[in-house]
Amino acid sequence: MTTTTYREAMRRALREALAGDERVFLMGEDVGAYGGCYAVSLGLLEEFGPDRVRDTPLSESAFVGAGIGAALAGMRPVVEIMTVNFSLLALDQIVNNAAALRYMSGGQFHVPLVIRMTTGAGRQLASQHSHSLEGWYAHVPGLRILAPATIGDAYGMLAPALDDPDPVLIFEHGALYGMKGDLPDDPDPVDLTSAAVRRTGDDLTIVTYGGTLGTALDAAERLAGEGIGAEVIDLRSLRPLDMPAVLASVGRTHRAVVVDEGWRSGSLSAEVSARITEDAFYDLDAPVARVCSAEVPMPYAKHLEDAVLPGADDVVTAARSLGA
Amino acid sequence: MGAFTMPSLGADMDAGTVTRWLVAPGDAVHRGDVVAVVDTEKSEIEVEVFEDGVVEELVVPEGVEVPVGTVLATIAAGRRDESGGGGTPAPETAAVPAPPPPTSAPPPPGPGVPGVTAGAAIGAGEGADRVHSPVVRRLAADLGVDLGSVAGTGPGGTVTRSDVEAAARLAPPATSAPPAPPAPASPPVPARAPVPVAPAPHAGPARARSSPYARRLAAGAGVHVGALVGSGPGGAVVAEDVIAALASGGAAPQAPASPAGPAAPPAGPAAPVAPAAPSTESTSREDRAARLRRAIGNLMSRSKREIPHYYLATTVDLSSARTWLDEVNASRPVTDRLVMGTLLLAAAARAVAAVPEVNGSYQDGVFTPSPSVHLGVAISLRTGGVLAPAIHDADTKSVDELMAALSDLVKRARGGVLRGTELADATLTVTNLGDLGVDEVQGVIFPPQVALVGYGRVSERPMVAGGQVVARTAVTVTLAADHRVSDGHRGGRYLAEIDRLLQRPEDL
Amino acid sequence: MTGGDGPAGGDHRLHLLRQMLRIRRFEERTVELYSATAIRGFLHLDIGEEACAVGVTGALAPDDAVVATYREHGHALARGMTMRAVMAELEGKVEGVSRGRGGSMHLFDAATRFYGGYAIVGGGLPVAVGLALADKLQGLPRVTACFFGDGAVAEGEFHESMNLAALWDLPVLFVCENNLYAMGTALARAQSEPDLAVKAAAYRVPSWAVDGMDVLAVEEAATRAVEAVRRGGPHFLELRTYRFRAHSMYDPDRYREKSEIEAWKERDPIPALEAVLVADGALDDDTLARIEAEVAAEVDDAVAFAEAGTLEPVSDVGSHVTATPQADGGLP
Amino acid sequence: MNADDARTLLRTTLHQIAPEADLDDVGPDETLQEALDLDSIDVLNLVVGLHDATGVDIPERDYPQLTTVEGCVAYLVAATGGPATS
Repeated sequence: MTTTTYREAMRRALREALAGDERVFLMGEDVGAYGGCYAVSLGLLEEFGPDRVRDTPLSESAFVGAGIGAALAGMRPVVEIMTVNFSLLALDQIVNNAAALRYMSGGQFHVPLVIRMTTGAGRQLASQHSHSLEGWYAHVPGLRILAPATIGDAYGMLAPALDDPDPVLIFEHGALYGMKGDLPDDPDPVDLTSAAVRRTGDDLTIVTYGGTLGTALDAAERLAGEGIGAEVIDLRSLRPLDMPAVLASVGRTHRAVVVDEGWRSGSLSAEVSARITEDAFYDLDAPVARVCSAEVPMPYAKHLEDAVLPGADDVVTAARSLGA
Repeated sequence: MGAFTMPSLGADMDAGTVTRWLVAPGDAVHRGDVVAVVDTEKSEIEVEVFEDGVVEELVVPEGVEVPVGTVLATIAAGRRDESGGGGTPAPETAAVPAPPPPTSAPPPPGPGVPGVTAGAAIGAGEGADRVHSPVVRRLAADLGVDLGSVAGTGPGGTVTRSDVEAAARLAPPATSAPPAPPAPASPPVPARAPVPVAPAPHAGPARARSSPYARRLAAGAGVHVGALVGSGPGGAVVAEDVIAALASGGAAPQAPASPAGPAAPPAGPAAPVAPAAPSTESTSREDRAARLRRAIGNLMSRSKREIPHYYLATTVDLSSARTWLDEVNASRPVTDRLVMGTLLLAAAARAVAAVPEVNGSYQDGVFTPSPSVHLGVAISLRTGGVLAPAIHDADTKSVDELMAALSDLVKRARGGVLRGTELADATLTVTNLGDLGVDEVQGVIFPPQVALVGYGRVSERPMVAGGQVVARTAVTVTLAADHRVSDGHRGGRYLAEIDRLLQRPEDL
Repeated sequence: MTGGDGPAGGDHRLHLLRQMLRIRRFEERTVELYSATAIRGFLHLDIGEEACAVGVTGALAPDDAVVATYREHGHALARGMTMRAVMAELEGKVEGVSRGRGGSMHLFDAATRFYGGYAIVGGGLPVAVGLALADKLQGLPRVTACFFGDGAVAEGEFHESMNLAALWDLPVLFVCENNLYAMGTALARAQSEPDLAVKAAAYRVPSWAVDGMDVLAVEEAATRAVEAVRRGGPHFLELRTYRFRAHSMYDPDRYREKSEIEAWKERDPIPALEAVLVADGALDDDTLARIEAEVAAEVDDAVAFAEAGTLEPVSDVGSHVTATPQADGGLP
Repeated sequence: MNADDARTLLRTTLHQIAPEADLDDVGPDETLQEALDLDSIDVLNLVVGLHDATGVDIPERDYPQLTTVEGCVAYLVAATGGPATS
């Protein structure tokens, strides 16, 4: 057992992947000499050289597309995009090519590509570096969308993602990189298909992922003080969704709050909420509640940013409103 | 001879107009020649011919719009005719079936109204199981309309809002309220808001908001949520309210024809068992026991009406069980002791493994076996009535766990604090009337379950063992089971399995 | 590859002629099938541009890769996909090269390393760069030929991809089939610098403009370019060509003068090559008639094959989204 | 514990098990189980309740002594050592 950070856990996973498989290479803006915008790849250039830790020009479409081409031809590229906002420049490659190639080739080709990017707010980066757009990607068949919320998942998701024969997008919440915690020396592999129950409870199910897991756990702790047992489910995979886990929990608790840092309209929380309503309607003893970010581009000022983001208070209030 | 037809130049082109013929009868044409200009919704486009030959007749004059595929001209003596090659789509005859214009195409099957589960059988016939959308159910409740009597005009015979509104105008339900105002002079157009729809025509309180889960529980127990006072958000009736009402006998029975959630067994045609509007003043003042009695009556009536019961009985020697139980209890403090009823429950639960068709639910014409055994235990309330809450996963519990569960359940059933799932999801029920001194039970199945196990009095009886008549401790076990799901042979096998299990109580 | 060079064989030019004829006759039949609704969706024809596909693919080795656009019937046939499988694809049959999932715009074939028709203009270029990157990283002496039109040169992906390929010295042959129109927009109305080879040269990529109506010139230029690419670094070929038909089937072609089209038809690559061969004594009427008859039979056979093909069961519509079916996949 | 204590204990214990039952309705020699409609679980809960209040471990073989009100009172008085020692 080692005490480490989310960032170092991710780096350890990258280092092991690069060391363990000649086909793996890391590519992106400033992943090499700079050490990664969030210092995730610090030191890897020195260790593995410029062919395998490859700095790219500022051309998201080209280097994401190049990752797709390299994956088609047998490599296992890991492409880093600085933030989810920048990934919009590569949307054509991700949605029109990576997600569709297997299907439109009738199964002849596949794209074993991993794309990592930072998502989320909380660092006063304002309206072009702070959004949570992973829910958009979760809309697209052909992609697997992951959101590691713990140090164990930060480390443990990369290897199975590289083993996946299809494109995998990993969304790392920017506020988590400095999070400290323990990582076993030989951690168990992560099952990419299943949600994780991070806390058990009988009165209420809180469904969340990524950066808001901590928010949900804080809220659950406070609810426990009021005698309300909240179960906290970390989705981990936003596509496919492990709805059986969510439905089983709601089947016991009869109440659900979905916490999502994305905007509420047309969001992942909307999808989770709709599916609960579709498949567990007659288990519900109250409407599904959602706690999301305010529908504004992210403001810069700290007090405004705090007000916009979902907080534990909001989750507690939502839980109480359900009569839990 | 070949036919030159109106070409399709795109999936969005359904028809076209020849604005100009570039050829005339007698002209020689070659494959690829442009022969006409066609006006489509998008623009004018030159169209070409696909064979060699001589234009025989221009069938469609300039300026007439025709559907794609319509023969525009006939062409004689094409070169391609001689080849007889396969695969050419140019037909020999002019009988190219012109696709009908899109307006005459039948409408695609409707996707169904929201709230109708895909694949649900929807029929308008009497006794058919119909699923209604939440909005329709709510409207029907508000207007006091019995959905079972409304003919649906929606997709697949579903009842629409208009149907409900029309029904409310035409036949207001009999109530103690003053009659609805006279209908407007205009005919009852199945209408929109301006038509003055009478306010909810019953005098009772407005229909209570209720959670889906509460409705499911209530429907399963034959209770009308409208008669309950809600304690949930916005005064909604939530599961706790239903459970509290059931435990205290404070729930009015549900009108038998009212539709309910999917957990509710199919409602039959309206039967004159209960008043149509149970949430009236008189109902709310009814004696609690009488109300619970009526709820049970409704449920049992439905059971006897719908389930073809068959009955089996066998007598089981409990000597080994009695000896084992005495030995165990002698060595235990009073708080850890077991009662014989626990062993009987354990045997009923475990025997399901051999005959799974006694455990599950029958709904919408389909038996769904349950992967778990949630054993309903019929508990009589001394104020009258009976509840059958479930011990979850009874087949995997040890005898001690069952004892604890049973003891807990009995206490809570009488104290009125049962959990919702306990009342809603039993998969097989056991009733033990032996404490009352009866010899055997011929039970009535709790729908949508498919079997009920009855235990009579545990007593000393003369039995034949080793050719001698001896006194043995014994019990008569009965099975009431649903003939739509199982038959006597399998039912008998189930009872034999209970017997076998009770001969080895230490293994239970 | 279908069809040899016949009795007059030995003359490689007859092979080129046959390939162009196969594409021309195949596409002419698709017009007919489209009009009769057997083929649907968008259908973009290569007629007039056959020399580009035939000349460039003729210069490639079997394990080189091809990335193409939505106007790729010619490239697919020239590269070696069977006419049967391409026609079946156009008719949406499971025997099609992409199981009927792709249609005219998305032909794929692993056997010939044909990485597909891309229907977003410019979208194939970054993929081609990545295929070449993988070859370079693995030390494989392979070339990726990437076809695109003049319209793609206006897209950011063209510039990003040229830059990346040049920067990393990747073995990509960029082939711009300049037919002068991006759908209905003339080149001069879309490009500040209409000489595309000059644009490409700005990335320090060796760039040549070639007569795209002359299959022999195209093949020669492509052969030299492929050799250079195999030695290292990308090259750019601008093939100056013309499509005789509209952009796609439902296109009134209002943006071009009839006279312009007729003028280009005078330079039709097929009669042009026939004339050269006849002048050399390499082709006579009988041989041409025989080739035409063989091609016609192949087209008939392909149509029969496609029409006898099977429709994939609707229940399988969710397969091949991902390797392992996701619960979200399939029919609603 | 004297007889009054025992009677009070029996009354309160029974009330927990069967709130609607009234001990006054039960004649001195009537069987509790029949008069109050107790099932075997109720009987066991009654024994457990008496045990919890007195600490007396009541073996099953003594159950027949508990079938009537008077039997219960006598048993409890005897088992707790009688009135004098309280």
